[in-house]
Amino acid sequence: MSLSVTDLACARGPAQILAGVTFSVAAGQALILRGPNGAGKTTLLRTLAGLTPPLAGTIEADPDAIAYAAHADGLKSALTVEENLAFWASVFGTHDPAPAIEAFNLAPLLHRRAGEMSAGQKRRLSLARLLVTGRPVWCLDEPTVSLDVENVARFAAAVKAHLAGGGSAVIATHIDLGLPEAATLDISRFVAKQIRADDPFADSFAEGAA
Amino acid sequence: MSSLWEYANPRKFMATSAFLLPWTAGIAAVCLVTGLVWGFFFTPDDFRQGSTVKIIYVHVPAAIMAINAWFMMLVTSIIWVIRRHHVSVLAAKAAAPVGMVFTLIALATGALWGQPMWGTWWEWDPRLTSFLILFLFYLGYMALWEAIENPDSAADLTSVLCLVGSVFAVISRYALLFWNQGLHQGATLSLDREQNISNVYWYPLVITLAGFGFLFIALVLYRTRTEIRARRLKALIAQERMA
Amino acid sequence: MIGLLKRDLTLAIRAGGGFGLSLAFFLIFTTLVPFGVGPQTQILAEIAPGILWLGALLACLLSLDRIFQLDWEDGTLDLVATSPVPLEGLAAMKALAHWITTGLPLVAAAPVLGLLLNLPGPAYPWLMASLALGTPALSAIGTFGAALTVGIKRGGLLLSLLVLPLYIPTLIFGALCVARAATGQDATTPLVLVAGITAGALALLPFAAAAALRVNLR
Amino acid sequence: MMPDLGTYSVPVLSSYAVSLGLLVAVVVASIWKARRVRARLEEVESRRGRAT
Repeated sequence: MSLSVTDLACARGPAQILAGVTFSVAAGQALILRGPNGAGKTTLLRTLAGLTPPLAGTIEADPDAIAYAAHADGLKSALTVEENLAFWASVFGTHDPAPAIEAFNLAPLLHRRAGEMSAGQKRRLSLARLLVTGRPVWCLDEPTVSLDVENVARFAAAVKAHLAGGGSAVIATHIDLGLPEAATLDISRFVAKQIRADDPFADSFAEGAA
Repeated sequence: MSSLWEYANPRKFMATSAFLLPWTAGIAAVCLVTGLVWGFFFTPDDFRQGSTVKIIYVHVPAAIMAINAWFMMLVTSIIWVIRRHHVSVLAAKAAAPVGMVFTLIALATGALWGQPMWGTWWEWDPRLTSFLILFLFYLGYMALWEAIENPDSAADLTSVLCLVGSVFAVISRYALLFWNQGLHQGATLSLDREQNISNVYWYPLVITLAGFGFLFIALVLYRTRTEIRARRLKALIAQERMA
Repeated sequence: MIGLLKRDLTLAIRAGGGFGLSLAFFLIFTTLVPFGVGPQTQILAEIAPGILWLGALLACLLSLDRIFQLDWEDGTLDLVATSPVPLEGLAAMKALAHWITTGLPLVAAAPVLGLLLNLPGPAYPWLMASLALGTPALSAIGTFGAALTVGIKRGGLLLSLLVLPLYIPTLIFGALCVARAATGQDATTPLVLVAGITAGALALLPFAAAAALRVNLR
Repeated sequence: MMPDLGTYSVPVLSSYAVSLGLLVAVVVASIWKARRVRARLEEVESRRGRAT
C-alpha cells in the first residue's frame, strides 16, 4: 500500500503551517520526516491521519489504511497491557495481538496495569498497538521518545518487518533509527507560516483608507 | 451578476453596513421616540387593566424581537455551517447579547405587569417560563463563544449548539403548555387583531415594534462590524506571532 | 464498537472510575430534602416525584464531564477518531456506557428513595418506568454537551450551563408522569412523551456530538 | 403633561425605566466595545504598515 501526497497545505487552527508538501512512499518503503521543533511535523501527520482537513492538495491513500500514533500514548492506566491491546484489537476488527506482544517483548508485562509501568514501557505498549491495527501505512510522531537503545532497536526491527510485509511508514523523528534504506524528507523547506488562505480576514479590507 | 452572498465578504459587508447603519439607527430612534411617547402620553387607559396597558409598548416588541433574534441566529448559523461565510456566523455572535437584553426586558416588564394584574411578581406561566428558558439559551450560547480560543472552532460549535438548542426550545415550549395552562393573555398581535386590541393601542404598538426591529438591525450591523474587526485583529496577532 | 462499551464499563468499575458516585449523590440529595422542607409526610409525598426526578437529573449531570475528558487528555480520542469506528458510533457508545453506569443504578435506587420521601404506592411503577425511559435522553444530551466542551479547560461549569436548559422537557414530562400517578391520574401521556424525547435524542444527538468532536479534534 | 397613571404608576414607570435602561446599556456596551476593538485594530494595522 502506497501513500502519495501532492501539494499539500496543512493548517493548525487559524494558521497555515506547511504548503506544497509533495512526497510519495511506495509499499515497502519508509520516509523519515525531519525538521526543527515547531516546523509542522505533527501538523503534517495529523493531516495525513485525517484528523485535520488539508487546506489544499491531495492525499492519495485510503484513510482506512493509515495507522496514526501521536505523542500521547493513548493508554488507559486502569487497564492491564493485555486489556489495552485487546481493546484496540476489537476497535480495529479482531487481529491477533500475539505478534505485537512478541515484537515489543511485552509478554512479561502482560498482566501489569499501564498506570504502574515506566514511560518507556508505556511507549512500547503504545507502539505495539500499531501491529494490532493491521493497517499498512504507519504515520508515527516521535515514536522513540523515552525508549532505551535496546527498545529503539526493537522498534526498528518491527518497522523493518512491517516494510518487508509490504507496509510503509512515515516517521517524524530526531534520532537515527538504523533504517539505512529509508528516504529522508526535511520538511523545513515546505514551511509557509501565514494566516490560512481561506480566511477572509487575512488580507486587509481597508474601510475607506483606515 | 450580483448575489446576496457577496455581502458575506467582510470588505463588502463593511462598506454596505457603513452605508446602512446611520439609516437604520435613525429610523430606529425616530420610531422608538414616536411610538413610546405616543404610547405613554397619548393612549387611554384600558377599562380593565388601567394604565398598566402602557407596558405593552415595551413588553410586546421586546418579546417579539427576542424570539426573532434567536431565529436570525439560527438562520445565520445554518448559513455558516453550509456555506462557511464568516460574516454570517459573526452576525449570529453579534446578535446574541442584543437578543438577550430583549429577553431580559420582556421578562422584567412581564414581572412588573404581572404584579398588579395577577398579584404576583413571578408566575410560572408557560409564556413567561419559555422566555426564562430562552434567556438561559442565550447565556449558554454566549458563554460557549467566550470559552473557545480558535474562532472557527467556536463558530462551528456554537452553530451546532444553536441548532440543537432551537429544537429543544421548541420542545420546551410544548412541554410547558402541557405542564401549566397559564394565566397569560393570548397573543397580542395576530391576524384577527380586531378581536384582541383596538386601533388606539394598535398604531403606537406597530410603531414601537418597528422601532425595536430597526434598533435590532442597527445594533446587529454595528456589533457585526465590531466582531469583524475583532476577528481581523485576531488574524493579525496570529500573523505577527508567526513572523 | 462493543469493545468501546466493554472498555468504558471496565474503567468505570475499576478504582477511580467513579462508578457509584452518582448513585451516592442521588442518595445524599434525596436525604437532604426533608431537612430543607421539613419532615411533614404529606408535603414530602407531594414533592417526592419532582425531587426524585431532579435528583436523578443532577446525579446524571455530575458525571458528564468525564465522558470524553479522560480520553481527550490521554490521546485515546485522537486514536479512536482515526480508527474504523465512526465518531457517531463512539458518541452513541459513550452515551450508552454513561447510562449503564449512571442512569440504570438510579432507576434501581429510585424506589428505595421514594420510600424515604413517602411517595404514594401507585406511583412506584411509573417512577421506575419514567426514569428508565427518560434517563437515556439525559445521557444522550449530556454526551452532546460533553462533546461540545471537550476542548475547554475546566469546562465542567460551562457544560452544566449548556446542558441544563436542554434537560427541561425531559424533566417536565418525567416528573409530571410520576406526579400524576401519585395522585391517581392517568400518567400514560407524559410517559409516552418522555419516551418520544428519548427516541428523538438517541436518534439525532450522536450525530451532533460527532460533529462537535470532529471540530474539537481538528 | 404627565398622564395620570393612577394606582399603577409604579409598575408602569419602572417598566419604562428598566426597558430604556437596558436598551441604553446594550447600546453603550456596543459602542464601548466597538471603540476598544477599533483602537486596537488601528494600532496593530499601523504597526504592520510600518513593518512592510
